[in-house]
Parts: sequence; C-alpha cells; structure tokens
Amino acid sequence: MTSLAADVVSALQVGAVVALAPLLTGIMRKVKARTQKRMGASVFQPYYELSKLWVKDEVVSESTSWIFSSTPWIVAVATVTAAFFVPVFLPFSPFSAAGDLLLVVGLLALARFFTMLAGIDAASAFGGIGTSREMMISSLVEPGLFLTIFVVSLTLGGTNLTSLVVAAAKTGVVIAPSMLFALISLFVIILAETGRLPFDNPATHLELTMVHEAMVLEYSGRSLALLEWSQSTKQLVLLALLVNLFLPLGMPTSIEAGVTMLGLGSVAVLLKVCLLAAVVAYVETRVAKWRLFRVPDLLAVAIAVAMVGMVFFYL
Amino acid sequence: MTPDYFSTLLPAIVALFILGALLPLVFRDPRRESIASFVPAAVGSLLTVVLSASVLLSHQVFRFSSPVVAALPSMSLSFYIDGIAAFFMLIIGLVATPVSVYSLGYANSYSGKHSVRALGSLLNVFVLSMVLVTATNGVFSFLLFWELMSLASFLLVVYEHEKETNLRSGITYLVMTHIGTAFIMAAFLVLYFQTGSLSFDSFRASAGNLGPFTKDLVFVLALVGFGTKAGLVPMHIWLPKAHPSAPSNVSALMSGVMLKVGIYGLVRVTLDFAVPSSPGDAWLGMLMVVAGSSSALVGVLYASVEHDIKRALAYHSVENIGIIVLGLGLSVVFMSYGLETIAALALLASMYHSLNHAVFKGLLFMGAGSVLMGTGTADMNKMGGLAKKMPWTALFFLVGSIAIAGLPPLNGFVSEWLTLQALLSSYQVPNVVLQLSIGFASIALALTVGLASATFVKLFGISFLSRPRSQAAEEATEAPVSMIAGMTIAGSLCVALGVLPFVATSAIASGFGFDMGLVSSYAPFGPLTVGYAADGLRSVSSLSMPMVLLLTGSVGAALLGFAAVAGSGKKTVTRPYVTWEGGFGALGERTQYTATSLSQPIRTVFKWFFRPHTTVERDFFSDSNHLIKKSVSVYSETREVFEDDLYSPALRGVVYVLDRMRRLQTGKINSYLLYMMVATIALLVLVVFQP
Amino acid sequence: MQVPLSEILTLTAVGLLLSTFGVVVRRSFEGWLSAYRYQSVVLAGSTAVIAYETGLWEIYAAAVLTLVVKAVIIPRLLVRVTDSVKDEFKIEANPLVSIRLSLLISALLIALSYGLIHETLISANLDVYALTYLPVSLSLFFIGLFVMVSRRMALNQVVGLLIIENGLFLFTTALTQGVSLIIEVGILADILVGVMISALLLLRMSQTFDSFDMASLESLKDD
Amino acid sequence: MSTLAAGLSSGAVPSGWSILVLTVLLTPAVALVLVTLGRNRRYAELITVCSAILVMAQTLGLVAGVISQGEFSALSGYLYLDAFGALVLIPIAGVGFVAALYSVSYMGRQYERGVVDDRHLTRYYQGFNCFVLTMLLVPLSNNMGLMWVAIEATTLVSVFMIMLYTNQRAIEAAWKYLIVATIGLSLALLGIVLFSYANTSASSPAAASGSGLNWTSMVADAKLLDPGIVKIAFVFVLVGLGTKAGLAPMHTWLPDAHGEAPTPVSALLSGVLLNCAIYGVLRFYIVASGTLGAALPSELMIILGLLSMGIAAASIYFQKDMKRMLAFSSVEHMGIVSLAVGFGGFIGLFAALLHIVNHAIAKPLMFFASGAVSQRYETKVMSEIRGVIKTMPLTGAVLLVGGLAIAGMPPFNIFLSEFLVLTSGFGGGQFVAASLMLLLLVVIFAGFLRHLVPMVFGSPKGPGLVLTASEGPGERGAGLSVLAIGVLVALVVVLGLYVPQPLQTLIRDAVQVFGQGAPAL
Repeated sequence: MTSLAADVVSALQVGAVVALAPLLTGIMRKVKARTQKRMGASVFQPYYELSKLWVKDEVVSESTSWIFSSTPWIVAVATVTAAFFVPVFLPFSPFSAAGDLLLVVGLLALARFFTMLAGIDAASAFGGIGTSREMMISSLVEPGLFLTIFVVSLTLGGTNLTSLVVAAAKTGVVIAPSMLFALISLFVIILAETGRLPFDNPATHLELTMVHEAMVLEYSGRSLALLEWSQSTKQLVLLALLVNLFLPLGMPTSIEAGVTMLGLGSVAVLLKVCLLAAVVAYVETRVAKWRLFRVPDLLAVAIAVAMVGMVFFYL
Repeated sequence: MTPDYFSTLLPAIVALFILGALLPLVFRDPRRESIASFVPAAVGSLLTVVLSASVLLSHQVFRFSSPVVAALPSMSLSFYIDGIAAFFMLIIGLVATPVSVYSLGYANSYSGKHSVRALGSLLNVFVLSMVLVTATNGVFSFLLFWELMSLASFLLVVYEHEKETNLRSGITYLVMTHIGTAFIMAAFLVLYFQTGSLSFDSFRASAGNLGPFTKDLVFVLALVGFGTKAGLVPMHIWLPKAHPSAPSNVSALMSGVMLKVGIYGLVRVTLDFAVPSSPGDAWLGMLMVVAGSSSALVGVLYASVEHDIKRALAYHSVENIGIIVLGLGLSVVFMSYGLETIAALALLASMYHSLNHAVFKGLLFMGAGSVLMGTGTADMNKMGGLAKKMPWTALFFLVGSIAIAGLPPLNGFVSEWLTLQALLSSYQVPNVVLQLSIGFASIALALTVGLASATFVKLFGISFLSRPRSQAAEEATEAPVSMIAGMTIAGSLCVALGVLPFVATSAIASGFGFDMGLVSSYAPFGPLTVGYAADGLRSVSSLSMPMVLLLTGSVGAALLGFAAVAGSGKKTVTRPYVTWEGGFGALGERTQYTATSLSQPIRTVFKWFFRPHTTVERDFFSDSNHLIKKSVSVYSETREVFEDDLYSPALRGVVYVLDRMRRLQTGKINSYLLYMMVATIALLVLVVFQP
Repeated sequence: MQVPLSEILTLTAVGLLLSTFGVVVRRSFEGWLSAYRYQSVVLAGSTAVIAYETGLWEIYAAAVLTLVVKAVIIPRLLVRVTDSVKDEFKIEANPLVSIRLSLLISALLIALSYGLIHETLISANLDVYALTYLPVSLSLFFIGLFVMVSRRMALNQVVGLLIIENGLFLFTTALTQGVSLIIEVGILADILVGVMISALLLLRMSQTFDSFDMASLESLKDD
Repeated sequence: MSTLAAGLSSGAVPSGWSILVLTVLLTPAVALVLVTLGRNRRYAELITVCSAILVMAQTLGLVAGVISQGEFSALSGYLYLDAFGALVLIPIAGVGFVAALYSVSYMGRQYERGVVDDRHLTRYYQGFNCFVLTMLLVPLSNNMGLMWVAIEATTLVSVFMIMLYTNQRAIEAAWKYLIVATIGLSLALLGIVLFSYANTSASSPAAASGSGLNWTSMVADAKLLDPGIVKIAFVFVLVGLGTKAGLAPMHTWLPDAHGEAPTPVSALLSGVLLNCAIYGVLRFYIVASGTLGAALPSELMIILGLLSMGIAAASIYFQKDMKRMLAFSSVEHMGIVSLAVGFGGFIGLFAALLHIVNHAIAKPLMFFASGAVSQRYETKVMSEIRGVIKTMPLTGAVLLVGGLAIAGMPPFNIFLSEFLVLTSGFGGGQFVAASLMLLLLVVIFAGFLRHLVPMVFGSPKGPGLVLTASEGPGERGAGLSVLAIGVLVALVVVLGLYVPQPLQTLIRDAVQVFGQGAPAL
C-alpha cells in the first residue's frame, strides 16, 4: 500500500487507541468491582470523568513553575507519539522505520520524567513522596524491561516493532521457552509501569499507598484530564504490545493479508487486550499492595526470570 | 584542503592560547584580565574546531613537525593529526568555546578574592595542553603535554587554596594522575622495547607483529593508566574530590574534556598500537566491558544519594565514562572476532557518547556554576525555587538533564540507543560465555540509565523547583549575559546532536575510517539503522530523530487543536492558590522533600552498597514518657566503599613499610658504620663467591 | 746470625695484630693510645724492613714519617686535646659489644680477611710482603671499623680511625712498594689533617657537651 | 719533587689548554690567599665573586677546547681532561658561580641577623674558595691517587664549612660526616691501590713509567688486568666513593651534613660534591667493566641505585625538616644516576650524565628557595611553613617550580633525564628494575607533594607574615640572589624541553669515553 495510505491507516489506528484507552480503564474498573462483589460504575465512566474535568476550572499552586503547567501536555504528546510506533491492531506501523521499541520506552520514560518533576514542583510533601517512590520503582523497572527487550529482540530479531510483531505472528501459537520467561517478566513490569497493584494502587487516596496518584495530586481540571487520559493510553499501548509479541494468535502475518483478515486480527487484539486487562484487574483484587521495600523483590524476580530466558535462548 | 593552510592553523591556535596565557599578566584590573585571557581562548577553541573539522572533512592525515628535538632524534616534537585525533580535538574545541565565553562572566565572581589573571592564563595553558596531547606524535612529547595538562588542571583545582579540603583533593588528584602517568609510561616503554623507537609511527608500523603477551601487557597498562585519568572505577576516587574543588568553568572543562583525553589515549592504544586481532584478545575487551559497566553503576549509585550538586555531577562523569568504555570494550570484543560492522557500531556508540557527554556535562557544570554564583552554595538542600529566580539557567540545566538522562529527543538518547543496539548485536559473537556475560552486563547499563534519570529528577527538581529552602536561594539572581551565552551554545549543541545525529555519525565515520557497513547512518537526514540477520530472521531496526521530532510536533499541534475545539464550549479559568497543606496550616520550606529524603528509598534498596551509617537522636519532653518526643533528628552518611576498603588499607601498608625503612636513620654513628661494614662485606662476598 | 726474611715479616705481622687486640681489650684512653703507639712503632719497623729489602729511599722516608707522626705527634696531640676532660669520660664503661665477644668477632674478621685475600689474590703473583701483610692490613682495617662500630666513646672512634689508617698505610706500602711519592705525602698529610680536625672537633665536643659519649650525638635523626 | 718539576717543565701536551688547566686551578687558590690577607667582609665577597666568574669563564674555555679537540693532559699526565671530566667540571664552576652570588645576599642577611660575625664570614669565604679549588681538582686529575687526595680534601674543607655555626647540631653533623666519610675514603683508597697494583703487575709499560695510578693507563690496558683483583677493588671503590656520593646504605652522613650546613654550602655539597664522588665511581666503573665486562659492575650499580631510591622514598615521605628532605632527594637522584649507569647502553649513560647536570641545576635552586623561606619563617620545620605564595610570591613560585622539577614533573629538566633512564631500562629489557624505579619515583613524588603543596599554598599561620607580604627587605645583594635563582629557573625550564647542541655533543663524547659508541634511536 502507498505510504500516504499507510500513514492515514496508522493515524486512524492511533486515533482508535487514544479513543478506546479510557474504555479499557473502565472495563478494568468494572471487572474489579464485580470481582469485589460490587456493582461498579459503567464502563464508560472514565469518559464522563474526562469530559467533566476537561471543562472544569483549574487551581494551580502558586509555588509552582512552568514545569508544572507544561507537564500534562508534554506527557500527553510523548505518550501519543509513542503510540504511533506500536502496531496495535495491524501487524504494521509505517513509523517503524523512524523509531523502534527502544524509542517507545524512551518516550514513555520522558513522560515519567516530567511527571516526577511536576510531583516535586508543588512543594508539598505528597508530591515528594510520590516522586521519591517513583524514582526508586522506575529505576528498578529499567533493567528488567531492557533484559526482556533483549530476549525478545534475540528471539524475534531486532527492535523494529513491525518486524517483531510480524515475526511473532509467524511463530503462531507455539511459544519459545525464552519467550515464556520474557512474558512473565514483562507482565510484572507492565504492572509496575502502569501503576497497578501490588506496586501502586490507582484507586487510592491514602498517602501511604500512593505513588502515581501522589505525583499528580496537585493537578485539577484539564491538566488532570490530560494526565489520566495519557495514563490509560499508555496502559493500552503496553498491553497491546504484550499481546502482539507473546500471544499473536489471530494476528495476520502481513499487512497484505486482506481487509477481512486484518479486521479479524484487530478484533482479536481487542478481545485479547480486554481479557488481559480483566486478568490484571482480577489480580488486583487478589493481592494487597505490597510494602514499598518489598517491591524491589518482585522486580528482582522479573530480572531473574528474564535472565533465565536469555540463558534458555543461548543454550 | 591544502596542507599549508593547516600548517598555519595549528601554530595560530598555539599562539592564540599562549597569548591568552600571557596577555592577562600585563593588566591590573580583573575585568580587563578576564577579557584578555578568555577572548583569545574562545577564538583559539573556535579555530581548533575549524582545524579538526577540516581534517575530518578532508579525510587526510595532517603532519606537522617542529624543529625542536628534546634530546634524541626520535624525541622530536612532531604532530600527527589523523581522524581520531581530529575527532577528539573537535570535542575539545566544541566544549572549550562555550566555556571560554561563559568564563568571561564567571571569572568576575572571583575578582577581589582571587587573582583572575591566574585563572585566565592557567585555563589557556590547560586547553592548549589538551589540544597538543591529542595532536602529538611521540612518546616524550605526549607525556610532556599530558603532564602539563595534569599540572595546569591541578593548579586550577587548588585555585581557592585557602581551603584545606581543596589542597587535599588537589594532592589526591595530582598523585593519582601521576600514578596513571606511570602506567602510561610503562605501556609506551614496553612498546618501545618492541619497536626500538619512541615515535608513534613506529608503534603503528609494528602494531601487527606484536607478541600476544606484549599486547596484553600494553593493553592492561594502558587501561589502568588512561583509566585513571578518565576516572574509571576503581581509579576514580580523585574525581569526586577534584571537580567540586575547582572553579565551575574548570570543572566543565575537566569533566567534559579532560576525561575524554584519557579516552583518547585508550582509543589510540586500542585502535593504533595494540589492535585486537584474534579471539585471544577478546578478554581484554571483556575487561573493559566489566570495568565500564561497573564504573557506570558505581558512579550513578553515588550520584543518586549525593546532595552536593557538583559532586553529584562529578559522579555522573564516572557513570558516563563507564558507558563510553563499555562501548569501546564491546567494539574490542567484536574486533577480536573480526565482526567489523558491529565493531564499528559499538565504536560509533562509544565515540558518540564521548561527544555527547562532553557537551551536556559541560553545560551542566556551567549551569551548576551559575547556580553557585547565584546562591553561593553547592548544597542542594539549601536551594529550591530557582526556576523562577534564574529562568535561563533553569532552562539550560533542564536541557542538560534530559540529555544526560538519555531521554528523547536529545543527544544522550541517541548515543544510548546506539550503545544498547551494540549490546543487542552481541548475539553475533560466536562464544556463549561472552554472549551471556555481555547480556548480563547490559543489566548494569539498564539500571544505570534508570537511576540516572531518577537522579536528575532529584538534581533539577530539588535545586530549581518547589520553594526556596534558604535565604540564599530566596535572593538568588540570574547569571550575567556572557554566562547565559555560553550555556546557550552548549544547550543548542545538545539539541542539534540530538535531532541531527548524522552530523556526528558522519564525522565519527570519517574520523575512524569505518568501512560503510551502516552506510545509511551517515547519509544526511538518514535514519540510524542496525541490521539483524540470524537463522531466517532478517530485520532492520532504525531510528530517525528528525522524523520523530516531526511526528512529535504534529501530535502536539493536533492535541492543541483538539483542546481548542473540545474546550470551546466553556471558558475555563486558572486560579493560583496555596499548595494543599492537608489541613495542617501553612507549609514551611522545612516540610518539602529534600535531596536526601528524595533519594532515601534508593539508599535503602542499595543498603548493601552504601552501608549507610544512620544515627537517630530523640529528644523527649520528659524522661518518664518516651512516647511524646520534642524532636527527632536523623543523621545518615554513606561510606566511600573504595576509599575505606581499597585505598586506605593499601596506603596503610605502604606507609608501614616506608616507616620501617626510614628508621635506618637512627642517628647513632655506630649503626651508620655498621651499615658500611655490612655493605662492604656483603658486596665482597657477592662478587667473590658468585659464579 | 741471619734471620730469614719471612720470619721477621711474620713476627711483625703478629705484633701488629696483637697491638690491635690491645686496643680491643683495653678500656681506658691511655690504654688505647699506648697500644696504638706500640702498633705504630711496629708498623714503622715493618716499613723499614720493606725499605731495606727493596732499597727504595722513599719507603725509608715513609717509615721515618710514620714513626714521627704516628708514634709521637698524634698521641701527644690527642692527650693535649683531652686533658681538659674528666677521666670518667675517657673510659669505655659499657661498650655496645662486650669485650669477650669483641675479641671473638675480631678473630672472625681476621679469618675473613685471610680468606678473602687467598680467595681472590692467589691468582695474581703476589710477592712475599704482600702475601704476609695484605691479610694483616685488611684485618687491621676491619677490626678498626668494628671497634668504631662497637664502642660509645668518641675517643675510641678516633683510635679506631687511626688503626684503620695504619692498616691502609701497611696495605699501600706492602702492595705497591712506594706509589709515587707525592701521593704518599698527600695521603699522609690528609690523614694528619683529618686527625687534627677530629681532635678539634673533640675539643669542641668537650666544650659543648663536656663528654665524649656518642649518646649526646644522636639528636639528628628521622622521627 | 723532581717529577713535579719535570712535569711543569715539559707539559705532556704543550698547548694553551694545559696552561688553562693550571690557571683554572690557580684562580681559587689565589682568591683564597687574597681573602686570607685582606680580612674584610666586602673585600672577601668581591674576591670570591670575581674568582667564581673567572673560573666559570675558564671552564667554558676548557669545555670548548674539549669539544674542539678531544681530551688533553697537563703536568706530565697528573692532570687530564676529557669530555667526561669537562661535563663534571661545568656544574662545579656553574654552581660555584651561582652559590657565590647567593652567598653574598644570604650570608649578608645572616650577618645582619647577627647569626655570624666578621671572623665567621672570612672563614666562610676562605672555605668557599678552598672548597671550589679541591672540587675542581677532582675531575682534572688523571692520577687516581691525586683524585683521592682531592676528594679527601673536599671532605676536610666541607667539615670546616659545616662547623661554621658552632652549635650542637652543627658539631654533631660535622663529626658524623667526618668519621663516615673518612672511613669511606679509606675503603676507596684500598680499592685504588688495588687497581694500581693490578695495573702495574699486569702491564710492563705502566709499571716502567711509574704511572700505574694513572686512569689513562688503567683504561688503556683494562683487558690485561687481573679480574680477581679488579673485582674486590671495584667493590672497595664503589662502597668507598659511594659513601661520599651518598649511595645507600652509606648515605647516612648526608642528611645531617646537608641539613646543617649554611644554605649555599648545602647547594655546593649536594649539587656538586656528590657529582665529584659519583664521577670517581664512574671512572673506575669504566675500568672495571673494561676488565670484567659490564654485567657485574652494572648489577652492583643497579642494586645500590634501587636501595638509595627506596630509602630516599621512605625518608622523604615522613620528613619534617625541609633541608633534610632536599638532602634525601639528593640520595634519590644519585641513586637514579647509578641506576642509569647500571642500565647502560648509549641511552642509559647519556641519561646518567644528563641527570648529573640536571640535578646540579635543580637542587641548588631548591636549596636557595628553601633558604630564603626558612630565613623568612625562621624555621626549617615544614609543618610550620604555610602559604609561601602569599607571603613571598616570587619565592613561592620558585619553590613550586623547583619542587615539581625535583619530583620529576615535566616540563622541567629532571623529567627529561628520568624519562631517558626509564627508556634505557625498559629498552634494555630490565623490566623488574625499571618498574621498581617507576614505582619508587611515584612514591617519592607523592611524598614530595605531600610536603610541598601545603607549604606553597594554604594560608600562612604567622600573623606577622602576611602583613609584610613582600620579598624580604631590599638588602644588599638581593639582586645577586635573584639573578642566581633566575638563571637556574631558566635552565630548569629550557633543559626540560631540549638539550642544547653543544651540551649534547659533549655528553655524546663523554659516553664515548665509556666505550659506548653508536647512538641508538
């Protein structure tokens, strides 16, 4: 297909991702509520909240600087840009030529960097707590994440996302042992990255358990909306990535597969992501939040598993 | 590129720096002194850039031999500027230019207290010596300029010599670097033993037929020697002492450039004199990989708990040097297996990171300098809120932080991308042990990257954001225009090197004469590409920063457009108000997080490394009731593992031996005569009864 | 009756060694001086013998000089210098090495010198004087040195120095029958001046420290 | 006496050079007489400076002669000068010259401070000239017996000079110096006599002409000498003259003597006298290596050299007294010289000779600077001297330069020769010894810096010192001392970058004397 068409398609894909992200959050909340024997709000509740926040007035602490006010925009831009490089529904992203898996990680890290700064900027102790905890977790996530990427790129070849996804699709259902280990470690890491239990409790408002929530505590109105939205976008992107790399079932092996196959593939991806989200939510109801200084143990597990994966690949 | 144009350029540069060193001596008024010394320095550095750039563009080696001969024919003072030398001269010039501009303003902060004149001329000598080190082509002249560099930098480190601590760190620095020089000298002289000549040309000529043992010996000696100057663990201990002691513009040069000169020596030896050729040499590469990754980790760990801004930056230099050496080591490993393409990739990564680190570390130290000038303290726990007081400094410090944290879209990210790609390419090494160990080494690098960004959240956040933590920070003022200008140059370099990588990559490629294995990486505006090809799988991973920037821009535009459209319904207003204090009344600056508390979780996680020694003092209202405390104060300091567990014991041992030896001087003439008697008889016995 | 040369030489050699033992054994300054005087006389005698055998007038002169300078002038000088000092400072009360042990060590040193000479110089065709006197002179040298090492008194060290000089002189004359005269003269003059200077120093010492104990000369050291 | 007369009547080489040889010796002698006659301070100073200048001039003439037409002898072979001798002659005259200049201001200041009186001064200048005379005689004498006499004479004279201040420390130092040096020289005499015996017994012509003590004849038939004798003879000479040259473990007198002598004398002692002694050792080294082959003598030289460096390193590291530290560094540098000779080869010998010259330049500079400092601070204890760069900026700078030079930092001259020494060591495959030397150099550097940096920088303790922040009061002869120091600093820097052509040729010729031709590299 022509490059223009490709760009249009992938723009649509990104639009879909951004549009569906809050829905995913809603679904997770719903599942969580149900597993906790609650009715729970509608799955579209996140959309209502966003639209409400979008038109609300803002209260900004006077001890903040331009960092605080620009952070939501930077975060949003970085996250959405990252989405452009990830083949979410299609086994293809035209921008894979411009950036790869490492760039995606980098962009998400940029977003986190500014979020952490904003946490400090308001000069409140809550923001400080959030930032300092996030500093620890994010820096410990890094090695596990990179080791996973290492294994994946060894098994599927390179870091170019399109060719990774295609290669994964080619492998079909059977999964290499190294990939299995990588999957486990990546799952743990995504929990940490998206701030789910047992690392962080997205639903909390207790300073003892807050990480991400503490950093964005000072935000209100449109800024808060942007932050929440980017958070769910990030969540969707990462889950989709995991699905496409490790559970490629139903994903066509090439963009020339024809519209129906592609459509089916997209639907399959959507279903798998929702399923995965449900699993994550279910896990959240089963486990309690871990004490902050037990979190490193979990991340260490992730690293160790990934290392085993690498050993399995080479031997 | 006509040679005569070159041969006028180099003397011109030398002359300019010498002028800059001498001119200030004739003036009396500090203002004039700083102009007289730093303007020539700036021009000279600019010319250095020109010279190196023209060498790089012309793809030809420039030789220049002066008539001066030290003592023996092969000790003549001759210069040889090939691509490698030119590339490092480029680094020197690129950093020295903004720093000289910056110094114009910065030097005034010393006027009255110290002699600006001394600062100016020493700085000129310092830069000149570094340029000449890279340019020179003989063992003697190399050591000459090398030690001149150390000497000048030492004098700059003890510039504020009233402080005993500065003197002590100066001595540590000079002694450590002298030890390094000893190793370098040994390495070169072992080569001399092989070739019988002191000129680098002969070393190059005989690089091929170097005995394996000799090669290993030279390699290890050079690694220790140059590693000491570059601040490689465990020879790094001088670095966090010396850089904070020196004036900030000097720290910028030392950390940005001088460490690279150490790297230059390492590169020169590995690529020119002791070239790895057989798989037997791979372990040398692994040695560098291990040293590099441990340096990276150790450096960033210490930086993450440091609250003195300049010390933190110094530790980050250790970290980045580690990353550079890691890349170099990888390329050595690949070279020794004859994997040319990925060897080039790893070398590209390492050199690119050298360039980047030079630029952004220079920028950061300049920023730290203007913060120092503005607030009068280097302790971050006394800063805060400077983003409002010194907006420009804040902006550029932020740029530097993003760059050094390896985040897109700035230059740090590109070189770290390349380094990671080089690590990922290690699957081509036909040796499982090496594959695995390189893979595990990548953990250290990844952890380093993560901790680095965390640390710079702390560095920037604590010093520039939230509220002032002290009166000094309250009254901080923005730096003068010349300093801003210097930082602007460096900052824009950071951006340029980030979004237009092909400039640097093509320079490096021509400098190091790569066969165009990754050709598209050097084409203008072309993406950086790394090929993958193994059992059936083929793919090309690529990164095109201009594209990324374009995309980011359009996304941003789209978002703003969306906001405009979606928000048009109701006009929202933004009300400033106090930070929510949780209902406890007004927040003082004491309630904010400090640098120390911010890094507390990390310190706790890496307890085994820092072995923090924490003392808690509780003050009670009454001894009967220990539940109600009047005050609780916590003191926590981390230990310098290397000094306490490595250097102090070694030093103690040496001192013990020396102490025993010197006691020979008993003051008793009887013992003196006894020595003579024993010596005579011993020597007689030796000569008479020896075969 | 005609006494064979070698007997005379051996006799003188024994005399020299005995006189050296005298220095080692005696504890008082007068004792050392008399032993030294005796030694110098024997030395002059043996020099005269060599002179008689070789018939070189320079060596006669040397013998006479030795007799005059070493047996008369130097002892006088030393007595003159030290008569101001109280007697208890002229007695080696407790040497660093006990007398008996010193005697043993001196014997060992003599053995060493004989061994050395025979190990090395046997190849060179030495004449009878050399063969007799070289070991003796070497042992004089070493014993003198040992005396200086093992005693506390400055005076004792001067005496040791003198013994060494005697050994030196004997060595020179025995080995090379008369190196060119001005050298001999120069050497003798140097020795004389050296002794005079040391005498002067002794005088200064007796004024500043009013003792010759080495213990008062240990302030210059490293710690 | 007859031989002497004959020598005077028929000079071996009837050329102007031999006359110059005699006059250069006569100049200080005449000066000595004049100083003794006119018992007057100003007068003595004038005479001494003039004679120093004259000696300098004539020495340069002699050097020119040597360069132009090789060696020549005088006084029927008693006196003799070749490139090696000339090379040692230069520092004697040069340091004598600067020391004379410096003496005027230094002793003048001592006089004003009431440390010395006119009688002392006269004796000082007598001793000075006599000292120069005896030292000049050492490299000029071909007859080794004469050389021994000269060296012994230097001992006696310098003892006098050290006794100038008749305090307890001075007397103690003088006594130790006298005893140890005399013993050493007696050992040396044993060796010399053995050499001459070996010579006379081996070769008939030497024995016939009665010139068995002449170095020229020794080296001429070095091959014929009896190796057994030469072995022990060389050991005796090495230990004996080594004592005078301050090689460990016979160096023990040196720190005391150099530490307690008046500063100009210390400069002469360690800048020149040591050279004379090591010169003697090397003369016999040449003969011995001619007989035994270079292996054994080189081994001995290396052993003693490393020992000296080691002991110097230890003592420098813990030193408290400035002048003693300098003295120990002299031990170190003599060790380096003997090490270089031990390494041998063209470069090694070149380095050794160059190092002799360099040390003779840098060490007096250091002594002069430290003398000025200790006069100002009225102590030699380094821990009490702080911030010289503030109280006396010029002297502070000189102290820094000299200290760095002595410690072997480029771009100063000592580094050049040390580098050459190491080059010869590694080039000759003597990895162990060379690496040890490198290690010890580093330790010494550290020890030196440990004392030097706080002295030069830092903030002065004495409150009065900062107020009068200037280069001492402008008393008489200050200009002279500045001139002396300036000359030395210039030399230290210039010789660090390159060795002038004449000096190079001279050293090359001197290396030829060692039987080492064919410049390597």
